[in-house]
Amino acid sequence: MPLSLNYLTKRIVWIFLVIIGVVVFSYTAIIISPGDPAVKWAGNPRGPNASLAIELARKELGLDKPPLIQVLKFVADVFTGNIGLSIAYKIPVFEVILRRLVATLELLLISYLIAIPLGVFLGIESALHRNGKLDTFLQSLGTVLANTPTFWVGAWLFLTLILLGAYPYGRVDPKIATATGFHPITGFYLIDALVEGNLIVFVNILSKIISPAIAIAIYPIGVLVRLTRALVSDALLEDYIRASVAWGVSRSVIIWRYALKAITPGLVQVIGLAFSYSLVDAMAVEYVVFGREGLGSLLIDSLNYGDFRLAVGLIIIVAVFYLLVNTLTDIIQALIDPKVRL
Amino acid sequence: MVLAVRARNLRVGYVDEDENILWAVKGVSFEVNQGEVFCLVGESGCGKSTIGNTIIGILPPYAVTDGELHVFGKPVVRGNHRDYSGIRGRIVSYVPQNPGTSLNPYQTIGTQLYYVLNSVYGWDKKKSLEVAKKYLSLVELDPEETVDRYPHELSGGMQQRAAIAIALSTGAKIVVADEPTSALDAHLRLQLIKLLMKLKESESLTLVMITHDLVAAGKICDSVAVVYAGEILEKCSGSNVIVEPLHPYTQMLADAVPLLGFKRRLKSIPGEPPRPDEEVTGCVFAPRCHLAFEKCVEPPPHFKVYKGEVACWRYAGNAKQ
Amino acid sequence: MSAVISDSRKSPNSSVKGLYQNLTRRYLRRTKFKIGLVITLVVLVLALVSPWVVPYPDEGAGYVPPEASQREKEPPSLRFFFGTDTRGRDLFSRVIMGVRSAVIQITTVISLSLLIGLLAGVLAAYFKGVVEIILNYLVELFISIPAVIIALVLRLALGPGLMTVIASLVTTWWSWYARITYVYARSVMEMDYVTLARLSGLSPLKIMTRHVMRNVLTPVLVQAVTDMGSVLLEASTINFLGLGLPLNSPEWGVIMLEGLSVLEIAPWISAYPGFFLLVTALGFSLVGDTLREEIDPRLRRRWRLWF
Amino acid sequence: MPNNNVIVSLRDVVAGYLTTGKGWRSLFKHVNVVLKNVNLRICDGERVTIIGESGSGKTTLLKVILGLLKPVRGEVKVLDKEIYKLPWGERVSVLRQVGYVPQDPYKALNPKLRVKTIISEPLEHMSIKPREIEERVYEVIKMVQLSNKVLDKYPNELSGGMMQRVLIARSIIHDPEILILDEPTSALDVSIQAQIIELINSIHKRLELAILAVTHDLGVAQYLSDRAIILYKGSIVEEGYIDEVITRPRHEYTNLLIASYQVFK
Repeated sequence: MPLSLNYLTKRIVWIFLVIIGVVVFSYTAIIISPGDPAVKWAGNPRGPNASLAIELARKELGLDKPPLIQVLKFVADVFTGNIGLSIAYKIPVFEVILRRLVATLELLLISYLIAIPLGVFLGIESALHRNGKLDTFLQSLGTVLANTPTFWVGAWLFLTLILLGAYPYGRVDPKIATATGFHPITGFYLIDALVEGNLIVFVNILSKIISPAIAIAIYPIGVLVRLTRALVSDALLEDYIRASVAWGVSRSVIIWRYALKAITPGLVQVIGLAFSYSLVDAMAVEYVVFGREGLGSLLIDSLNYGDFRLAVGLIIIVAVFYLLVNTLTDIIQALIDPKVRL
Repeated sequence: MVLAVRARNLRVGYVDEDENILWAVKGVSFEVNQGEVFCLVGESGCGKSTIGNTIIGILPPYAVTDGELHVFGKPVVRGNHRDYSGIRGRIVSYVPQNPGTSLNPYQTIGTQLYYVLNSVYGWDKKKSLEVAKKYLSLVELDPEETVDRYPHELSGGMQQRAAIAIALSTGAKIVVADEPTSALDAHLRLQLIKLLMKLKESESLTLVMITHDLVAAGKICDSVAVVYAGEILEKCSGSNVIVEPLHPYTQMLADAVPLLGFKRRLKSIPGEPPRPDEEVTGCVFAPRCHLAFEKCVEPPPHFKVYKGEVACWRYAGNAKQ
Repeated sequence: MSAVISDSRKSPNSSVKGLYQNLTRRYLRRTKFKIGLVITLVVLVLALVSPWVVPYPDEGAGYVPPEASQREKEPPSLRFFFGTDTRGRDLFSRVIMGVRSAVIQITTVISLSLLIGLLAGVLAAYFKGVVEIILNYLVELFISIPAVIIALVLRLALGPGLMTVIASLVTTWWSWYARITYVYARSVMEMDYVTLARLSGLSPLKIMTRHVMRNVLTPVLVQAVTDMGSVLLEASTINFLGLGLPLNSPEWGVIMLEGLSVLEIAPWISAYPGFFLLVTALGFSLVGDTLREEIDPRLRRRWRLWF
Repeated sequence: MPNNNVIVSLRDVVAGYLTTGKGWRSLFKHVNVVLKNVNLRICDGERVTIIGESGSGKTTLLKVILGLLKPVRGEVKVLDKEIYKLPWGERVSVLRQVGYVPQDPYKALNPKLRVKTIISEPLEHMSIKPREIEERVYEVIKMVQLSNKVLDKYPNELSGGMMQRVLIARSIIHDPEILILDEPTSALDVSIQAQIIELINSIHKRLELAILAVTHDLGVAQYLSDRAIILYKGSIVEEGYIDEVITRPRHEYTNLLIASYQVFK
């Protein structure tokens, strides 16, 4: 499958345009929504130098200039990465977000490492015993899991950990971290711990990440069990499967070579969609329930401090995340399916 | 003369969601001798493909069977029990109707051949590739070129020939071809028929052809069975299915086919073939037959006539029972 | 997805009315549909009558009576079936009243998103060219911003309230339906009956309504029923994060948020609303699944592996 | 019998589709030419068939005649009006003189409409009183030998043959000058095929309209036309009376067509 230059350039230009659209959308959300934009942008400060902060915000937003210039200035600010300091954290908005994004991504990757193999395997087993007892059980389990609220399961897991006497808060136990001299570089604690060869901390981090990961994995497992079964059943109806059976190809080759490869493009597409959907689930569960530092904590801080800048930053970063995931799924799909020529 | 395929009152039906069975094949009996070109002719929906699929062994899972079917003496279908082990690929092989969708779009032709040969004979990649190249050149395809190509990179004609190469590579003795020419253009059709005939001789195959084209059947096949609404109305030799058709339906089919060169009045058959769910008593063709008389209310047996068999009461008199 | 689009050979029943005719004969035989239908009906009835059915209607709505302070966080008992919440209100009343706000949120979001999505999808598929590019751009833009994040911005700007939840959900869900409609409508445009209608001089509006919309409606509506579950889950996530309805309002997400702080001592406060949320979402998706199997003929075959 | 006023005329028509090239050429689009300077004239009351196999450009030619595909070069006239010079509104009023029966009946009938609505669609905006439309519908239904019961049915309740008849009824209800049929018999069985050929010829006699049928089957062409046009790879390689074309073919491709038909003789 040649990944033609043409597709890449078109895709990059398209992403660029969509990001501009996202930025313009968030800017208008500030301007149009009721209340003086400058006050909101300054995080409606009280106290002595409130008017000073509001004036600064007014200049930052360029409210005095004509609307078009305002928007262009804001877009330029976004692309140069400085839309002012976060009101809650007093450091540049994107810096705050990127450091937290890594924590949420780590959680998301772990939960999908659990969800994908489990979901796909159960889906295939369900398709192989189609309409048998196992199939009905797995499919109804899938439907239930796909409709279970993530934060509800998170709460139950959190409760059981508490009752078992564990201390499920945060990403790593500060006492153990300082004792063993653990200082993360990349932000992916698990990798940092491995790089430092610090096994005690690694185990501690793992024990803290497992329960939120399971809570988030519930949805993708449910979706994948049902989707894989549907895709496998469709694949087995294809003409070339009937022809291969007629030519004497063995059952295992047909299932684990032909059918599995045929369903991969469909699977990749849905996994991409679910992955982006789960980002929001992760944000809902990680801080409010498990108290882990991540995008979720930024959400709550932005709410409590009325930090518009952080909110806008979040919109942009999450939108970019979605676009990259979609592009990645398109490319993987094209790599697998020889017919697709990007 | 060993019988390649023998069917005794074979019935095949499909179960729909409300559990009632629609019988697509309502009891057919026929025999195919080894090395013969046997042809099932009939219009769409008459059940000829279902019979073909039953021989090959690719009936859909919601199918129900009855009666018997033997391949080289081995009972393949007995009542609703079907056992194709050792038959699929090794003994009976399949030339699909439209090649475009019958080749795995995600694997190259070479890999597909390897999987077939590996499953049937357990050969490794090297040996399979050798045999594959032999068969690809047999079907006039350049082996080096085709082996690493994906199906969608081949033209229609090349795809069909690749499918035939795969079908023959298992060394099957019986090849069932389901409308092999209908998806091709005129000149490709010509080449394909010649290729099939050549392979039949060189590989001493038994060929079971399924087609709706009465004229093609007459010309190519040694013996022909005319199928209508799930029953075989007539069995006769290929040469005189057009010239001297026995059953009124075959006669009308022959008249309805436009022949090049001379313009005769096209006689069309009134009405439509019965739908599978319609219960039919007596001769299935009676409602549309212009020669129907009072006897046709009962289902006619197969009368042996000097040139073949026919299920029509008009032959009751001079047929030997 | 396009396998469902109907050229006349494929669609099993030719009109939405046909769907109801065999409702009894084929559907009710399926346990999956029966469970889903029972849950959905109970939910709809409860949404209508909950204030009159519930033992403590005013507490359900959020009012904290003076005597409530003595009975805070009581376990479930005969007097309070689901126990009491952090402010001593009867949890059973609050959860049952929550059914109404759940149904309100789902119906408004789905109907608005469907309205915008159907129109945009059909227009884009019919007029092709620039309209098509603009729609694809807007769809990709709004699909990539999750409702929860928009809810944050709207919450900051508008403050808490139902409007925030509805607005943020509609901004993303309309683009989902626009995309599905666009895909179905595009395969309808390939059909000859559209070319024939254009050649007969029918106005674009008439072609869009009679040919395109009519064939697109059934699959999209069925998808909408299946999506009701996920819309409800997203809405309650927004409320659970405090971005939607104010505290004390009878909404499952809000109640679960309140119950979170006292999880160890009073787990039932978060347990019951979560369970109701699960069951309601499950009901809708069970019904949606059966409808979807009904209109996609390939899925109906009941069979086991055959080779 | 065919008087000399021309209904459809094409002069040096070149047509094709915009496609993107491979590799670096995919940055800009170019026209993939399908029809190479085609000249065609169909007179009133004449029966013409275009014989061509897949890839010969016969569908593109039909699209050009029906005003659906603007040719790159050349002039297309229907009833002496240059249709591609007219805006869509006027072009449609000209095309009202054309009856069109598409190839696949399953794709040409909207499954959500009853047969009655489908058939009466061409008359809808022709400011005709509903009672008159009703009358016209019954008239054409009788002409295509279908019972009135069919009018309330939905397309998926009809057989292949009946669907084709409904399409033919729809194409003649507005009394066109010419009836264009794309592969009228290819989706049908032999026995039904003969019925449709008979029907088309009877309509030709009764309404005295010109017939333009596109087919890949020489045999069908023999029964459906006086004049035949052989189309091969986008250009007309032979044209003439059907009997002459079959008995004394000039072009080598026509020989091949006849040979592959004869092989089964």
